[in-house]
Amino acid sequence: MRRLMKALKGLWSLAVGLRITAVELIKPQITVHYPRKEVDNLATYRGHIELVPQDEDPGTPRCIMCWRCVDICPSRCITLRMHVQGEETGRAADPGLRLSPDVQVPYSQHLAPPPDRIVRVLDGYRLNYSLCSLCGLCVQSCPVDAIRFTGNAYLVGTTRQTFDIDLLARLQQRAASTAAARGAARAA
Amino acid sequence: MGHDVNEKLTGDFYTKHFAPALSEDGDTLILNIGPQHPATHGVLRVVVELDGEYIRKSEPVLGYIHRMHEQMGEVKTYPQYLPNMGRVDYLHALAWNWAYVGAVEKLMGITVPPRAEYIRVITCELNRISSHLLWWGAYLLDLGGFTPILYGFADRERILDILQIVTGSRLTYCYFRFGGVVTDVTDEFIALTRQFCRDFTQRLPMYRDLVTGNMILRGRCEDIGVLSPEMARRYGATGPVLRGSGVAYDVRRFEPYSVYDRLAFDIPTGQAGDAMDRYEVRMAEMAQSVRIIEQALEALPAGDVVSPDLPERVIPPKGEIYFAVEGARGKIGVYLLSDGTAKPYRLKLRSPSFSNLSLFAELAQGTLLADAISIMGSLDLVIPEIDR
Amino acid sequence: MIAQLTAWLMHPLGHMIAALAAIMAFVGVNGLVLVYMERKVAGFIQRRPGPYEVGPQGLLQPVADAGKLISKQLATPEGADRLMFWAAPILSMAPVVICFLPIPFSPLLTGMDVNLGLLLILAFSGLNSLALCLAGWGSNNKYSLLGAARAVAQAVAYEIPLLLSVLAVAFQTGSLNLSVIAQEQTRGLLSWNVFTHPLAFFIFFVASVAETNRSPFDLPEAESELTAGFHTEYSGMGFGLFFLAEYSYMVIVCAVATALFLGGWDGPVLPGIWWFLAKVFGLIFVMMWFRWTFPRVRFDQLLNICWKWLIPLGLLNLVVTALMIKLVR
Amino acid sequence: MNPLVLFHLAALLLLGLGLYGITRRRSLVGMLIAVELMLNGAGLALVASARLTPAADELGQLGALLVMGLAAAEATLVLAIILVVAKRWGTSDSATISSLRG
Amino acid sequence: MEEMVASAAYGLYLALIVAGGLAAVRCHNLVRALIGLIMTLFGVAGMYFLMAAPFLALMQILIYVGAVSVLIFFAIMLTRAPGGEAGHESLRPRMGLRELLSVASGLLPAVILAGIVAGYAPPALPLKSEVPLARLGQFLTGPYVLAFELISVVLVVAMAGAVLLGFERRKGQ
Repeated sequence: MRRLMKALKGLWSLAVGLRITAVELIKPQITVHYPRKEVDNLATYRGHIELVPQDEDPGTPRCIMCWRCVDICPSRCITLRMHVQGEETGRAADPGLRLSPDVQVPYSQHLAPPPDRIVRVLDGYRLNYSLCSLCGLCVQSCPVDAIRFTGNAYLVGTTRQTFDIDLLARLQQRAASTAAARGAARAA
Repeated sequence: MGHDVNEKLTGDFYTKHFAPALSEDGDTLILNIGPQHPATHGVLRVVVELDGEYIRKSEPVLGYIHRMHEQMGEVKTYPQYLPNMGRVDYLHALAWNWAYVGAVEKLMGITVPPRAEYIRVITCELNRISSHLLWWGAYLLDLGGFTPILYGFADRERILDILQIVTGSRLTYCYFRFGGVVTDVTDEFIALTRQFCRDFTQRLPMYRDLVTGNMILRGRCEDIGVLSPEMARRYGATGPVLRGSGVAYDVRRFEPYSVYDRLAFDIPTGQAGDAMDRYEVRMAEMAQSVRIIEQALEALPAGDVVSPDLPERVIPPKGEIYFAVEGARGKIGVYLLSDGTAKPYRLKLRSPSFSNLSLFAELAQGTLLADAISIMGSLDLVIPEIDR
Repeated sequence: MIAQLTAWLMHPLGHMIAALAAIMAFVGVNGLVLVYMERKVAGFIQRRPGPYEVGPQGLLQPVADAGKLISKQLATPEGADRLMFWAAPILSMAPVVICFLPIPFSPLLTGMDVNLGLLLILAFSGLNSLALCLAGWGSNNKYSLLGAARAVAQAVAYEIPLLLSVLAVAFQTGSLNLSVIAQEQTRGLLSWNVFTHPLAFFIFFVASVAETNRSPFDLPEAESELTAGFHTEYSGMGFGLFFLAEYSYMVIVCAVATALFLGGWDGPVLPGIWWFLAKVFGLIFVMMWFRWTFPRVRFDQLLNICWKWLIPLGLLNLVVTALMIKLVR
Repeated sequence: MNPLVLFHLAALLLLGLGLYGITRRRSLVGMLIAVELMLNGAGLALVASARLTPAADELGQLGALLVMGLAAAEATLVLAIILVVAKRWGTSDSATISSLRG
Repeated sequence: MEEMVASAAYGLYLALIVAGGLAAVRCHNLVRALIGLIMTLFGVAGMYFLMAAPFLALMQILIYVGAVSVLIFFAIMLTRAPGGEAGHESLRPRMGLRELLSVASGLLPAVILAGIVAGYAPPALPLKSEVPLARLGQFLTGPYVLAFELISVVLVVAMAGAVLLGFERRKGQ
């Protein structure tokens, strides 16, 4: 008799389960159907990094070429090229490991480095996104807030080159296009 | 026309390991479960010797996704190692974050501002719920129930949304820093977390009705893989696996770190130590995590989220340190040996899944194949954590 | 011409050939419909849309799936017995057509009005377990072998309660002809056998879920234990045929359940065929609902349910039915 | 030709094949298969004799049915025996189990 | 027309029986032999159909194909010779004295009986109408009740015996 009761109770538990799935069956869907609709919470998403332009000049990055981002990056995905104004040849980033304790900076509390008397020019700033683990150490360690995250969640590509992003070119392109847009707006 | 499948074994070290048993009795079958198998949730391989469907002997084979996390700790500077911690156990990344950050803080004597401590508690517990929810769904998947994982994901997705607000990512968080956390929580975060806690408390009975009370699930879990407290101790099992056997050991209570000693929570335990007890413990733990989060939200003080007197460079003094936190799977320990340079001299990670997996061979002995799958599921293994 | 055609159709042989052709078409279309239905039911239960992209509301998804299956390479695993390996899916599919013959879709629409229709279905559906055996054995794969062993034990065990529950109804009607049994139940809702034999219906339905290897009794293909059980090694249409056979058997058992217990084509207003199909698809929906709700039982539990519950209950039901018939007469 | 003879010849064919198989097969399972062949021949002969001669029809049919029941019982028992034999001697080869020493 | 269809069907079934039977006794692979047996079973079932005994034909499929052959399949699966392959046996050496004896033992009774059958067969009656199932049932519970009960007893004993043997096997481990 006890076993019979137990079996009946078990059957009842199955019926309860069926009731729940039946209720869920008629509830509205909760998935976001991607190509037609996109999720709306990308504002806080942190995709790959980009360079921040100077306030007065949208075509020039804020970067002061202190190399901190290059040095802190755990996967060495940032490549920086620069030259000092007046010098003939540019200096490429040291291809070897730059993990000496003298140059690594954890994150700077936004302390500006000592003023530079020489003028440095940024020649190139590339991000190899396929190596990046989005840890955010570079953004934090930047003393002048020259790097920020993008909300770019939909980056796809078929070749590795797609993920080797020239951030400097990206910044200049964007500046040019906004300028053009502004010009067009003014003309209109 | 080779039908004697045993004879066809090419036989690597592990399968040959089983071969002597074959010669004395031709009735057994050696089966490789994995490295690619739906039930191992990752690249774990288990070699089992089957007598009919009964497991006579089994042995887990590790190393299929060894990524040298410990070695990487020795070639990277202290802050550079941070993103690794989100990838050892991707399901409870923040606990690993915490274990490593906490170890370095302890070694360097950095004090963490109280607001950061509370934020750590809130995010870590949210992460714990999301980890348990995923385990819940995956375990049901092991047992052949397809739908629960999607219900679990619906709730888990909300946690990921909430955690994305502060951490910016959805799975492999790299949020904790030496002396605090990266970003402060926003009002939106607090409101959403409160809302989630309320909703989730109401969702738990649905889980109970759909699955926990289900006769079929109880039949698959009860009296399966009974783990005695003595055996759990012998293998160094921790977390819900240990608590399911009735040992109320929780790092948050017995070696309190952060502000856990100021928060009230129960340590759910089981009695029999079977798969059902481990299951119930995890379900109860989710409710406890909600309780902790609610308290922490109430008590959240104002202030900095990163210690203001942080040294410019993270170079700990010579010395060694061990720091442990309670992860979703058990005790996560980080042992650091510093020689006073910018990189650790030695970094040892104690991962709970490794100890819990070592139970498997003994637990599975003599059980049915289906039970072994159930046992493996109830241990809640995260394979990358085993091969660190 | 038309007269000739009708005359040919009236001839039993012509009738049967026409019926076979119609059944083959039905089986094919039915496979597509059920694939779509299963995925939609799963989707809605899990609160997602299910197939959505191919065609309006994803209606062409099963066609795309079929196209994919057909165009795939048929790989034979190394060391497999080629003959058995490829005979198995065909052997699984072939009896399906015969099993459809005696099913009365409406008073007139029956492939072959045989006196022993029920026995015919039971006899030929038994071939399926043999096909699973061959598939498991011929694959030269341990998972397949385990799946085959499970399939056989399960099929043999659950055939008994299935027979017992069917016999109770056959006792009452005194016929094994499905049309006659369905005809008996057309005297109003209460004459449906499900009300006179609720226990038999329950046993029949549970046993048929097990016989068709559907969740929660889908042990032969338990993917979390045996990857895919007996059809682990099958690719392309080899797998497709097993798949089609599984869905066809679902229709067959549900149609038999409808004819035996749910009044067959009985229903108001609409023509009988629509009622019959509605009932069949209702039962199939319940099977799908089961699949997306329950976890899988363990093998010994599966056999315990059969030997300790269903068979004693079936025997009890049979004895009580026999007694009742004796008393009433 | 006389239909009765035709059916009987088919039955005899089965008997012959069964006898040939039982002497030629070495494994017990193979022998079981051969025995089933012979039993089938018997059933066929019974039914044919009953259906095509004035003999009682039911006799033949029920006789064949009983043969089938017998075959099922026999298969069950032989299966169990084969399992025991295979367990004890590690093979189902009839030659190796000729001794009764156990 | 009817006559022709019947002859063609007989030919088909006979071919099934012969091909299946040969496979059943000659295949090295036991599973293939089993498939041969199943073909034969189908052939015999077809002959029952031909003799207007559909009940028997269906029972033949239900019992033999659904139950007996599955049991045999189990036996094949469960008896694996150590070192050798399961479901595979080497037949006795070909064309030796034994082979000759085998053929003789198969042929001799068949030939003798065939002679008798062909020589002394009574003239075949035209096919009688199908026996209704109810009548078979009446016979089974009437004149043949003893046989019916006996076969049930045999079945029960066989099952009990099989279970006992199975238990003994477990104990032996």
